[in-house]
Amino acid sequence: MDNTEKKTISRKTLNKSFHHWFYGHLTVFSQEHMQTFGYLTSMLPIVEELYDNKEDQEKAMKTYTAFFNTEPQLGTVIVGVTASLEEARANHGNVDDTTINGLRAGLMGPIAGIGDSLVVGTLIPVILGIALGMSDGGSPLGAIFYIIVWNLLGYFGMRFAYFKGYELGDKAVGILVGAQGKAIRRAIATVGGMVVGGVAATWVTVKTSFKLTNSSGKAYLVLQDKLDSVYPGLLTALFIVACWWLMAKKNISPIKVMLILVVVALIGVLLGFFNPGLSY
Amino acid sequence: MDNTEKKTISRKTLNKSFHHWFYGHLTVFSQEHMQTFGYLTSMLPIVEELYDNKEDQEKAMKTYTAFFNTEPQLGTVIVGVTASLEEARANHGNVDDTTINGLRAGLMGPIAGIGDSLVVGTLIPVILGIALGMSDGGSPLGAIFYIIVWNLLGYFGMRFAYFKGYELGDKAVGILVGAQGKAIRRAIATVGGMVVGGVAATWVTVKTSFKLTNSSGKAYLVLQDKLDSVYPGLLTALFIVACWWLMAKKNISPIKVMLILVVVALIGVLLGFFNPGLSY
Amino acid sequence: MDNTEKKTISRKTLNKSFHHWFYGHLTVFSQEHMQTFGYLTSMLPIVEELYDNKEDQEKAMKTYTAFFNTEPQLGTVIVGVTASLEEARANHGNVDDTTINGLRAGLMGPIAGIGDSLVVGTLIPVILGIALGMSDGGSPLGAIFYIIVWNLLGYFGMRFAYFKGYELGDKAVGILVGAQGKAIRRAIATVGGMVVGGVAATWVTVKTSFKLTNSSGKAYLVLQDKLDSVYPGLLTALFIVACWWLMAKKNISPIKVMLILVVVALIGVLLGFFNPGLSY
Amino acid sequence: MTISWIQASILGIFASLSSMPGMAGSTIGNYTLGRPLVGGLVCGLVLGDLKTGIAAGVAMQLVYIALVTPGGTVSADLRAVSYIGIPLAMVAIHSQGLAATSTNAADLAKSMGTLVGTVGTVGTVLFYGTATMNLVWQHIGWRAVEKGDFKKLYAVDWGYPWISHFIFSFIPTLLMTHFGSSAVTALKTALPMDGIPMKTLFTVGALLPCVGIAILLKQIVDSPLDFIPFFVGFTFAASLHLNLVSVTVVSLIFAMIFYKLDMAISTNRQAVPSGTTSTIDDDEEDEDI
Amino acid sequence: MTISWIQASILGIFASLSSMPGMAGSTIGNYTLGRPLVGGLVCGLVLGDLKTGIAAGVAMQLVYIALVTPGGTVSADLRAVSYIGIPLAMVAIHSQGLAATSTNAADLAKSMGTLVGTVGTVGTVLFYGTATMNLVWQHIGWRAVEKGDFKKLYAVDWGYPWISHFIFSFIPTLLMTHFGSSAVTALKTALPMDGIPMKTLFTVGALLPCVGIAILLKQIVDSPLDFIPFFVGFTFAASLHLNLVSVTVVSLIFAMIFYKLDMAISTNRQAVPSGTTSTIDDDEEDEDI
Amino acid sequence: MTISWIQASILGIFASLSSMPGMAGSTIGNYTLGRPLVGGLVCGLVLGDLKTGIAAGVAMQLVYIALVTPGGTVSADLRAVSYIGIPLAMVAIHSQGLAATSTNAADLAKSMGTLVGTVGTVGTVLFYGTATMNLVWQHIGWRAVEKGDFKKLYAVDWGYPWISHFIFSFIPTLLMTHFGSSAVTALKTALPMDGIPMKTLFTVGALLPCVGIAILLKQIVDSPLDFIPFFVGFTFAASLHLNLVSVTVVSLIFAMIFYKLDMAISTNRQAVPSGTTSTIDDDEEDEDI
Ligand SMILES: OC[C@H]1O[C@H](O)[C@@H](O)[C@@H](O)[C@@H]1O
Ligand SMILES: OC[C@H]1O[C@H](O)[C@@H](O)[C@@H](O)[C@@H]1O
Ligand SMILES: OC[C@H]1O[C@H](O)[C@@H](O)[C@@H](O)[C@@H]1O
Repeated sequence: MDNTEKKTISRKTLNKSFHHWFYGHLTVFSQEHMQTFGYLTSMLPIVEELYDNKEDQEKAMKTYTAFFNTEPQLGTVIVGVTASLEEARANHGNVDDTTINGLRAGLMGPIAGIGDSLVVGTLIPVILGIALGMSDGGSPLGAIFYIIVWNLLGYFGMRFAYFKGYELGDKAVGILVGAQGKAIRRAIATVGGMVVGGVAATWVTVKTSFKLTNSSGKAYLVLQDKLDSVYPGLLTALFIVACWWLMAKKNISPIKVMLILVVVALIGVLLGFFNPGLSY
Repeated sequence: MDNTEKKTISRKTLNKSFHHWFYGHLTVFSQEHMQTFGYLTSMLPIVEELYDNKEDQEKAMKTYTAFFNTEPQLGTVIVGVTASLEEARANHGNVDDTTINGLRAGLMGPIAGIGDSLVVGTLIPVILGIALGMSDGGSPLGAIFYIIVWNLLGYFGMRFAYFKGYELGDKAVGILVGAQGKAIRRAIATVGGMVVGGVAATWVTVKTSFKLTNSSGKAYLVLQDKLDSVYPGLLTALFIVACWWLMAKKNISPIKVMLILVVVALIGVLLGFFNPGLSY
Repeated sequence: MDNTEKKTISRKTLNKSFHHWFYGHLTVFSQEHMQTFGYLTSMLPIVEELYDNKEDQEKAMKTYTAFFNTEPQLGTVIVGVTASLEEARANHGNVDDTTINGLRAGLMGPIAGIGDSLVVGTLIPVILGIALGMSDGGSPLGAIFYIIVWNLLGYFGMRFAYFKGYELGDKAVGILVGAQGKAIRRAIATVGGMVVGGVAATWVTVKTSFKLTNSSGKAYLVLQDKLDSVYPGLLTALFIVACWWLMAKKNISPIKVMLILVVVALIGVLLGFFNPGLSY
Repeated sequence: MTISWIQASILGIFASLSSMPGMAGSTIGNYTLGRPLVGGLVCGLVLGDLKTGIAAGVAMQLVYIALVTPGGTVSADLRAVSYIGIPLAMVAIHSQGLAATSTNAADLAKSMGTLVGTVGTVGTVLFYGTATMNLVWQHIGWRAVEKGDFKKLYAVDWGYPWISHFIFSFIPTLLMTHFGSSAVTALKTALPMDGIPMKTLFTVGALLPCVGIAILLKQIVDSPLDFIPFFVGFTFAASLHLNLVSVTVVSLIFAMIFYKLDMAISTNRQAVPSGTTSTIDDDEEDEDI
Repeated sequence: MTISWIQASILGIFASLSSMPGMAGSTIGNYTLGRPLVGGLVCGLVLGDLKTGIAAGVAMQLVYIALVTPGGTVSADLRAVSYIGIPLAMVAIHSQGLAATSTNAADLAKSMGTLVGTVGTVGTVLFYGTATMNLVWQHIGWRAVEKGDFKKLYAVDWGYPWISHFIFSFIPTLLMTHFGSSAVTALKTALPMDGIPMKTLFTVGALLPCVGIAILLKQIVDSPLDFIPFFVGFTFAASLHLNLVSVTVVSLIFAMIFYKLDMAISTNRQAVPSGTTSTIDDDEEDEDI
Repeated sequence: MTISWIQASILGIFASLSSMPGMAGSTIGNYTLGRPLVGGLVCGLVLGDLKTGIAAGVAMQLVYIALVTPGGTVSADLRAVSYIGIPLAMVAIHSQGLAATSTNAADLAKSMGTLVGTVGTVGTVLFYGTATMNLVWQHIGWRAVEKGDFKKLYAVDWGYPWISHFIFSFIPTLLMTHFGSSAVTALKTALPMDGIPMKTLFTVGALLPCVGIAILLKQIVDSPLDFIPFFVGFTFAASLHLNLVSVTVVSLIFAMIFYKLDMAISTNRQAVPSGTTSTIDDDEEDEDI
């Protein structure tokens, strides 16, 4: 194999692989093999191009039957990296199953974490936050704005991740996992933290309707105003921290936390602490 | 002494010692022996428990007759530390007078500085600042809020400091005085500086009444507005920096600075620069 | 020469040199020898004092015929430094032409950059920005304020730079060019960047007049409002970045960029995107 | 307002496309069509009342603004929110004769969304149903892989799951939207707006986003120090009314600082000989994100 | 409004409890009962006019918001401010017939507080009196320590100082509040509000807090760079109207940055061989707080 | 309003003093007298209508707020803006009968300034004219240096350039301001305010400052990261309406952080043995300003 010409995956095939991933990463999701089949369909064109005989193809495809799951948008970089590793294996073979799967397994966790909080938890809420403002009053503008901006970012961002991953190969891994990667993650977490704080303050509103009124009906204590004069949004912040505490420190599942909120809401309504103040 | 059982101060005695400090640290204050007697009454239960014979007790108590003064709230940690050192001395005796008093003398200065600026100069003004807003218009709410919040923080904070000091012993010293301690102090000074700035801007207001009016009586130059358009609160800031400069750079005592302000106020009033604008 | 008394430039001569620079640095500017003659007139009194015989004077003056150009205010420090170097040369002579001119050439670039962005691009716009607010409505106050504040800062700042440069000699260079100098420049660039951002947002306003109106003439989409709800000043920011991009990345000269803006303005006006909305 | 079989079918198709896992890929599907804001646009177009659709979509989007589904843990499935909840909310708004963009309409929409999407757990049931049925197709897939019949993978990944969705997205959406309007009216009679149940429901609607934000926080916060950026961002928005883009811009300078700090510390650590001191280790702890 | 002997006695007891050094411990005493805001509450309850009491307390608290007494250096003793100044201010407000919460009432309160508490230096005289008399009890204490009679320490620390306070807190408060009302009225006639003395007094009242803040600054500021956080905080509050809690929250992220910076530098310094360069020393200088 | 020969001469002298290179030194000349704000004051005094002068000066100052001329690259020369543009603008405002401080007057002023100062490139022509003519005096200077006749340098630096300015500053200002008023009136007829050319001109006036800011940015921005402080400052001013002094104050704390960071990194680098790692090099890149 050493003497043969160096094999390279054609641009066309890379494109195909990318689009298979772009479209199919989650379509046949199950709790057992989340994105494995999406990965398989994405690698298939590459494997078919790199290996001529059926046997090699089967051996190669076998590699990608291992469980896979990550955040799909950012995770595209992993597919790109394995494309390049598969190419390397086809050429001189000192890349093996274990290497590729170790790398896949090692990256999918961190990238799921980064992607879920950065892409889904930060980027999308920010664009949505802007769009909501534009759709106030029933205008379709915000929705259209969101569709365009997000899909352009999503498509070209994933494309970039795929081809960057292919280009850099496992060097991409070094960047994502080394000291610089850690620093980058810290930077992103900082942006994420602040933006999530902004999202919370902008779009989440927990308010109490508790008031003390004097005999003539004038309110001399409006609790919500007092709380806001201590720290604007105090009640909202407290509820969020309480939910976080239940989930992170008491290991209570989100669903149970929601049920707790139902109970809290009921009690609050009965005590006159909460009152949405609605009527048909 | 090596073979005897290890002595430990009982929880009850520690509690007693803590409360003696909590209550009595300043009651018999004089300029000569500021908090020394508070310290003595605080160590007494511990000494009585650890040593059976009078002679040992007297020797131990002697240690704490050295001058002591620090910021009382944060300083509680020192009492806790010496409780633990006294225990160690009772057990194997390689802790001596000099060690304990060196540590007390070394810590009381920095902790006075940190405590005065952090607890008294930052924490209390912040709680007061909030409370003031709540008592605007003559409502008792703010005062009650302050009483509750400050005393809970004060009592449980001091308790925490005492028992943490007892637990860590001289390791607590390392934390407070080493590189990390320095970094912590820097962090606290940053918060302190910004909050003091906030307190100054929120609650201190120096205003000039100087105006130029045209023949028809309309003011065409309101100096205060012009100054605020340069930098909101400029005059207040200038007065504060001037006071700081007199005290820090010219070594003028606060009382003398106040007298200077009286003179400044008088001249300002005469020149029409200041005018509180009041009447019965 | 070793045995003679140490020569020092008299205070009077330094003052003369400083004022020659203060006044004459740019008066006979040409594109060929920008500030060279200003430098020569500034060094002349010093050279005349330090050297008695004509020949030495000529030799010394020769040094300063090399091209010179920097930001004049901050650049004063260089003149001060060379004054001190000239003095050193007059005393023991192990400072030579090459040293002095290397230093001049090495410093004039960075100091031009720092000075242009810090003094002309940051300090002056800030003072002007404040002054503009004070002159709103046709009051001469702002202009007078600017004249006084800027000239005091300019004159005494340059004086300070000159004498500091003279005092420190080439040590001043170390400060300006070493690791600390780099850190200082970074700090200044940070202030510069933020203030320029502030200047841009405060005093530059690009607005679109684009609207969609329904049949009854009510505007249901005011583009400018929508853009501002995305990010206040978005259009202004975009135009600035576009200009930066044309100049920095496409190497288009400012004049050409201005011409491009004329075209953009024309097209914008024709399309109804821009409309200054004026009439006699 | 009624929802015809044809309208209900179109909604069913969108539900299939936009679910988690959906037939349009997550970018276009769940993250675009699935967002209630876009769902409101679609429902508005399908039901012929754009304004009410958008208004209902905006209201519900607020509840699910920060929805993340880490590792397939779905706390609320958006197909039900967007393509069952929104249409029914629109019907309810119409049947109450409320103005599309009034606060009451928005609150009604939120409560419907809450009712259908979360409290009713319709969405999560549908999600687990779909995912479970996909096990069948994956089984077919494994057999194909074993046999080396790779081409079959395309059918497995792109084709068969439509069957799961026919059952768990299309049919439920079809039936619930078509027959839902009478249910909505019934609800009105059963639960008056000023009664305890509806008040509670509305209050829950306001509290629920806290869980979404808290889930996000769980990912970001490891040590108490990590709360600081969150609260700084919160303060910027709550006290200074900075909008989200502005918050993002300001956050960048802090991100840059922490990036450089981490780089400085890590370079530094390389320089320190192996026997590191305890100080460094202390520091390490709160450094991991 | 008059102040009866009984009312005056209660105020005297509170003055004893709340002074620096006071009989209630600094947490409950000086830092709680001594703060004019709380003093206003107490005086309001004792004199039977809560609203005026609180309003006067708020006004005076503003003047002493940042009062620290480092190392027993007392620039203004709060017992006199809170339990002599506030009651007399209340009397003055009443005798002038001013509305409790009007600006004029607040200004009058401040001027009274300034008059009694600081300019009159009543408070500081009382403070030094108490502390000096305590020397007597401490002397008794030392003798007991020498004799090993430790139990006596409790009497020294908790009992005898009441005598100092009877003389320097209780009696002055009793007399000054009881007889003060006529003095207050006399003052009114002697010094009209629009005369130079009162104008000056009021202006001094506004300027005095600058000294308090400056004392704090003295503790924080060592190098000119340390002014930066102060002015940033000032700007946040003055230009952006952030309240104090919000300023505190924002300050935390800077505190975190400087903490990490210092840790990075110190770890770094450990790594540098003993012959440190001048650069490091330069840096050191402005690093010490 | 007309401009007499005497008035025009005074303006001509100020033009000579305030140009880049001007006869008053850059501090007093270009950076003081040359700024349109000060120019407005001068023109107002000379033409006897201070208010209109200042108003026109403010308007034009806005356009040239961030003007820097790095390395003699003059994008707009202020002598023409301040001492030709402003007087003509004042004439125009008068001839239109506009109120001095109205928006229309300001816009008219800006458009005149744009017309005369930049679009007309009058100023830059004058600048290059002056600088080129100065070559003659410099030539004289070089000969004097060669001959050792150093005293002559004073004449070269301080005296002869007045000739350049007589030709390129005084004469043009004299003629253009004196004869300009009729031109201004003619302009009015030729180009109606609501026509495309004037609309474009006004729009250009609003866009031009972008170039000034961009020139500044070019000096500050080396890597994309350097945009961050700019946008943070922009956000503070645009979203929070902080004024420039406040922005400067806030920027100081970031400056301090970056200073300390750079010092930490550089000390650190000294500690690292010569064979630096790639990480450091990466970092280096975006560190250079
Ligand atoms: O957490 C990683 C990833 O897990 C699953 O694939 C889905 O829940 C995705 O939405 C998520 O991004
Ligand atoms: O400065 C430390 C300490 O000194 C004295 O004990 C008192 O003035 C206290 O209020 C202060 O906290
Ligand atoms: O750039 C340095 C310097 O160059 C020339 O001398 C002039 O354009 C000055 O305005 C500028 O400051």
